[in-house]
Amino acid sequence: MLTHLPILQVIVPLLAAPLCIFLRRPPLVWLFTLIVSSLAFVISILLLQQVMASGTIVYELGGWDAPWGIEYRIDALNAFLLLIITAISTVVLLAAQTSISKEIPKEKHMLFYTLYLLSLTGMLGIVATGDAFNVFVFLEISSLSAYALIALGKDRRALWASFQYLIMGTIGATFILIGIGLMYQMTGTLNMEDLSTRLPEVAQTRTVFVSFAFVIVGICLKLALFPLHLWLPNAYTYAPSIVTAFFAATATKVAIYLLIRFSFSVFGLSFSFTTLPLQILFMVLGLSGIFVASIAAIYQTNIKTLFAYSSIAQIGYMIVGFSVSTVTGLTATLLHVFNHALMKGALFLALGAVMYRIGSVQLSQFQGLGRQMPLTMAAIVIGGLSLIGVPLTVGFVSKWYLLMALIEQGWWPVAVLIVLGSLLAVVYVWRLVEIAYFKPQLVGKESVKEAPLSFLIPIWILVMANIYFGIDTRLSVQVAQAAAQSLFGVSP
Amino acid sequence: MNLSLEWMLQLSIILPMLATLAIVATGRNPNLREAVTISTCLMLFYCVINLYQGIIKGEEISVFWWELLPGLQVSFAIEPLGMLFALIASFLWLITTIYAIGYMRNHNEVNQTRFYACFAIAISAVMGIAFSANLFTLFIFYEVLTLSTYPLVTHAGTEDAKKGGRIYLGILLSTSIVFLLLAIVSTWFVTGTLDFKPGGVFDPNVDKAVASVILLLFIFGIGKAAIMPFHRWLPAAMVAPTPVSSLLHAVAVVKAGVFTVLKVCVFIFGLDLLSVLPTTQFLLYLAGASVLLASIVAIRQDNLKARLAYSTISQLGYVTIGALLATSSGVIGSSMHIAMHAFGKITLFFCAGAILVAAHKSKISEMRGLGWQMPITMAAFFIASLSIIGVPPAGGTWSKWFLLMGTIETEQWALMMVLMISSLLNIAYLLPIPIRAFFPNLLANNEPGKEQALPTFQIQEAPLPSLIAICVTTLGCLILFIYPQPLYELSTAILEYPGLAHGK
Amino acid sequence: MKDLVAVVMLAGIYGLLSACFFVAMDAVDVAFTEASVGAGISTLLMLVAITMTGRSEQAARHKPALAFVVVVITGGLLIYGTLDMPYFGAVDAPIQVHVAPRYINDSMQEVGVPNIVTSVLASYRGFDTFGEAVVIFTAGIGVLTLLPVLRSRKGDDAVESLNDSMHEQHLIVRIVTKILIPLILLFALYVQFHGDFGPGGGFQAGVIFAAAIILYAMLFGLEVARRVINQTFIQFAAAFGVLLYGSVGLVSLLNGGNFLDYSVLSADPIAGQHLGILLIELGVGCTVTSVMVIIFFHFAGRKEDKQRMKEEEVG
Amino acid sequence: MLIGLYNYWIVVVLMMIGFYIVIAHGNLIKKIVGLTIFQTSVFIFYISMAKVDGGTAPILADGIERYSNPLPHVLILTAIVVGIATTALALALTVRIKEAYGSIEEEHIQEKDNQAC
Repeated sequence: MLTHLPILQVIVPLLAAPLCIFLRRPPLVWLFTLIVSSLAFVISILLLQQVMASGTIVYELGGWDAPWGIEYRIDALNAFLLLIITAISTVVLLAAQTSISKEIPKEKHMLFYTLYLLSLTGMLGIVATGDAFNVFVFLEISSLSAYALIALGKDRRALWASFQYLIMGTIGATFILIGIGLMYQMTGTLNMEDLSTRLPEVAQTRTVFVSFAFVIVGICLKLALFPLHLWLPNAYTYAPSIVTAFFAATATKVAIYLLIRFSFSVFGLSFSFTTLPLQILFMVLGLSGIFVASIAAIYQTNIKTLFAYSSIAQIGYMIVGFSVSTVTGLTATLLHVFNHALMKGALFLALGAVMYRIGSVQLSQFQGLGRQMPLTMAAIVIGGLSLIGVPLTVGFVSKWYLLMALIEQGWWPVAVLIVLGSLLAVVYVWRLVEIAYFKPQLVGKESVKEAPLSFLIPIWILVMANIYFGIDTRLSVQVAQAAAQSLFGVSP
Repeated sequence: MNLSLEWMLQLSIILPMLATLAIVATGRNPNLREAVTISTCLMLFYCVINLYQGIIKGEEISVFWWELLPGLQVSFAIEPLGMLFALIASFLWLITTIYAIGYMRNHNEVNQTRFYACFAIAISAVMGIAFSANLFTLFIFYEVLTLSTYPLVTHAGTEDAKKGGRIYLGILLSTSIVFLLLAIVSTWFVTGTLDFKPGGVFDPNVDKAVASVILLLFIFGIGKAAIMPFHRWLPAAMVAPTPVSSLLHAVAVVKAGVFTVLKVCVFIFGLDLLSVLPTTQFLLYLAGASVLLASIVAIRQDNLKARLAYSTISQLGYVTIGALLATSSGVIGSSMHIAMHAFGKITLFFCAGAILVAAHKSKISEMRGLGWQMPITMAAFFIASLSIIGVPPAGGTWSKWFLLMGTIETEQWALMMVLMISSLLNIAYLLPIPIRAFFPNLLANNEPGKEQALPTFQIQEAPLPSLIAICVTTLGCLILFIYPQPLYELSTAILEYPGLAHGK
Repeated sequence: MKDLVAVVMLAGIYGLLSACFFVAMDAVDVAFTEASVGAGISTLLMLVAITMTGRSEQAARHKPALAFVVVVITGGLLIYGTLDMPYFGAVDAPIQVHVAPRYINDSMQEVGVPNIVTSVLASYRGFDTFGEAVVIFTAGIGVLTLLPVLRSRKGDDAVESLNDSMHEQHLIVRIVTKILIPLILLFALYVQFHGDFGPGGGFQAGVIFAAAIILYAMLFGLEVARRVINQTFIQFAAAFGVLLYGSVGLVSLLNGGNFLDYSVLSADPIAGQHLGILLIELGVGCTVTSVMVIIFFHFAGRKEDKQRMKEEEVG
Repeated sequence: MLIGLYNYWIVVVLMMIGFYIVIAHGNLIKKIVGLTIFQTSVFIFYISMAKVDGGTAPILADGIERYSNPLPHVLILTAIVVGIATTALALALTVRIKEAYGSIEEEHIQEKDNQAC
């Protein structure tokens, strides 16, 4: 069975989704989903071990060899992403039943879990596959389920946010489809590995240039890279808390993965970064994303929106690391992908707990919460510190690598801008901390209890991970470095 | 107890952390909570004393905890400068805790558990800074110190306190993240190591321009040293309760700042390199300006704590100057001044707090005649002022002496003038306070009829624990004048530390 | 154009025209699908949606300038990209010489199905088609969550009479339809199982099958149709289709092959391929039919439920 | 060259018409229609690149040597399904938006959101 791990990774949650329909009873479905997700997590761990031990795993679907059939190709990069996605999904699910009991009507619970699993499947499928068109199919699975999940939010604005996301997402997917079509037309193949060997022959044609542009723009729409980020804040704000926690920690990461995969593996480093002014372009977009989004975050009164903007800013960091296009830069990006998943998972889950107790995440509602929900608020503080990049949290590790990468290249001004950007994080995190700890509770507001254990356990698992991986960085750094090196063709 | 010195070293950092938990756990019972605090203080002080004796015997004590990233280690090692700092901090923590018990209870402060808990974390961070074996470890504890003292600054929870806290955190965190982190990353990048090494880690042939820029980044990045223009946080932080101001802003935080400056100058750059860098001169003048300007501003302050705060800024300038002079007497002067100023300033702050608790006064103009109401406090204030000014019979004399020697050795005449003038200014802003307090009419005789307004005084001193604390530190000031030997030995040992013999 | 019905009809015509174009381009399977989807189902769904959202556009918000610039840039880029493309119909274009020849030359030996599109769809790239089935399943679940059935406070009996009176007028149409529906169902089955040899397959058959049911529902009233086709059952059917597809893959996995490797399903690889393709086409057909029915029922049902609730409030 | 590529250009124009409708129009139904047109045009693009001069439909029969490329057909079959799935979901959302906001005009919806804030 071990040889089938790559496909099981995707198939297990996929087949579990329709089974949910048969189970019907919500607690049962929740348990089932949780088990399936943990199973996927175990599979991803095994995969990562295999990859680190013996290199890339190739799995031919239907028994047809590569350019004719579809193949799954798992290297360190994929395995790393698979691990992040399944881990976050499992931890977030721990809190799901409690959280949605207040946010989603009971008769929809079963459908919620089905969609959740489908969304998970979609993301895993995107990451695992080695076929360009297969990416599109699974992208749509994850997107369609995402639209439906976001629209489950209580507020009517969730519907509008979901619709906006749908339009932007579909345009993005269609752009990717056009790009893949052009690529296919010039090479006659859809397999990524095959593409990477055949593309250099035609690299100088205008068609390949345009196909690259379309794929990248399409991915950036999904990625919510500034200035294509407009759909994200609303979508994250009005979606049910669990959905926000899950997506904020994983969805944009998958898009980053695609960006890396297409520009490094498929088109190849020399094409992506020498033919086009991509380096400068992404650097500028990443930096402006950091600043615009962080400043926007400072002015938000809804905490979910605040952290949604912060997500856009954090994407900026990843893009800056990506644009450096060195092993260190890419390591920084991958580390930040991992670390940001931990931070945002913890933060949005904690907000979910606040939502569960108070029913709102407006800034003013946080008054005095530091005393009433000490554990939840402590989690938010630690998550926030990690976001700022304080030592001993994961945020510091990725920031350190990013700075190293920039200084290696001698890009001092950018390094300075990066640290200035993290100051903005101090501002928006501190607004929240001040209100939560140093403002007395609102008069006449009934007191609130600490969040239930079903919330606290997953939140603190993530918080502990934030600290643990900020101190013991061996695992994350080793894997990220291996992935980055394999993309650059350096043997580790 | 038969603990090895390595254990002692780790204990001195871990103990206060553990104490935090114990404090939170016993938060419901104030007596128990304070017993925990005091006993931790004692244990900590015991550890530090043991370590001191170890150092005197010439033992090498170092501990390695873990490696965060390849090459980035969290590890500790003791050298004389850190030992000096740790001694002062652990001793004064004990004293301050005693003082705080009196102060906090009499002042009916809220959230006392949070106060003691954060206090303990802060002291643990200070120990970490003092014993850190490399820049990276130092940076971690530096940030921990900043964050743990934030709740102390905003303790009162009022608008003012929050505003102060915002400035405090804003300046300290931003300088450390922007400048200090960059400086550390670039040091790492240029030299490939962050360890504190006697004589510095930079190659003697390093590009002077790069090293200069890194030095600038360091000096500005260490916002806790309160070099102008990054001094605003210090007056802002004075909204904190007095024990906080006294320990943290006269001892722990600001001293952590200048301590880091010294460490960086001696062990990262090395005195030889430092003296040839072009930016050193500029930074010297900046520190000099900081000394003078802060003194002038201090004269204009009516709030006692604000005046003391500006005085601190000016005194910190002395230490920075000493470090940047890059001579042995400069370094000796600086390290001694860390100690002398700590004792002097903490006494002054204790007095200010005592006045606030006992007489509910915080403005200098209101303190006329107070000397007869609180004779012990005001006497202590007087002695401590002498120490700050640097005249016998107080400890400050010695450190100022060495600093002046340093300026003369390097022929920095302008700086020598700065130090002299500043001492005069010290007299101008410190001495009038006790004088007014004891002789209310002496300075106010142009306002006839005012003396009638003064009520007849009854002796109403500060609470007993506070008073004890004041007496101990005042005595400290005096003893350090008569018997500065251990301090001097430690300070000179900094430069004799293995491999540093070539520093002039 | 303010009248949305006209807009939707035009879009449908566009779909139909493109289907004709696909025939001209030799893509018969695609034409079949586009005709049933682009011109059929999607137009139908849009019309149902319009009955609920209002027929005419209310205000014309136009920011043509910005949109125009974006569109011109994108279009210009694409035109620029076409300049280096192989010419239309070129025999030696990369896509004709690289991967495709194996499909054309060897699929008969390897899969044993004359319709190359079917063999590629179901076997070579069977996983894509699995993904496709999951996409449509996802859409079904999505519509279920978005448009849940609204429960009426009154009993169903009152509604029934209402429905009967509404539909009695269309007597001729009803009789014609009654004859037509079995034919349509038969045709759907033909398409389903003939996909190996001619154009057609699970998806097209599913759409046609669903069309028959939708036709029934339109003429005999939703309530009647809902009673004929149980809601829970149809959801199960949708899930069952995906599961069937997946279990074919799992069985091949257990038989020692890779996922979706039909050759190991039977002793003879070609027979195995045939069996596998048959089963997965069945799975796709099952899912597509049920999801289409679910989508239609929930759209139309939403409308009727709303109307009924309004009437109850008035009454 | 004109003869060789003109049909791609027409496809591009069609795509851009659809794309324009999506981004320029405020009515949600029109947006969805635009999206459909956009996607259908992409399908046309794929199908036209599969065409081979003198080829026939890719169904194996005796006596025929040249077939059109079947792979794009397969891809587009999948893409059509994805398209209808998206349309269905979008329409469902539109219906809900109409119920919640009473309008399907982007302008009105945003106005109402801003009022609520």
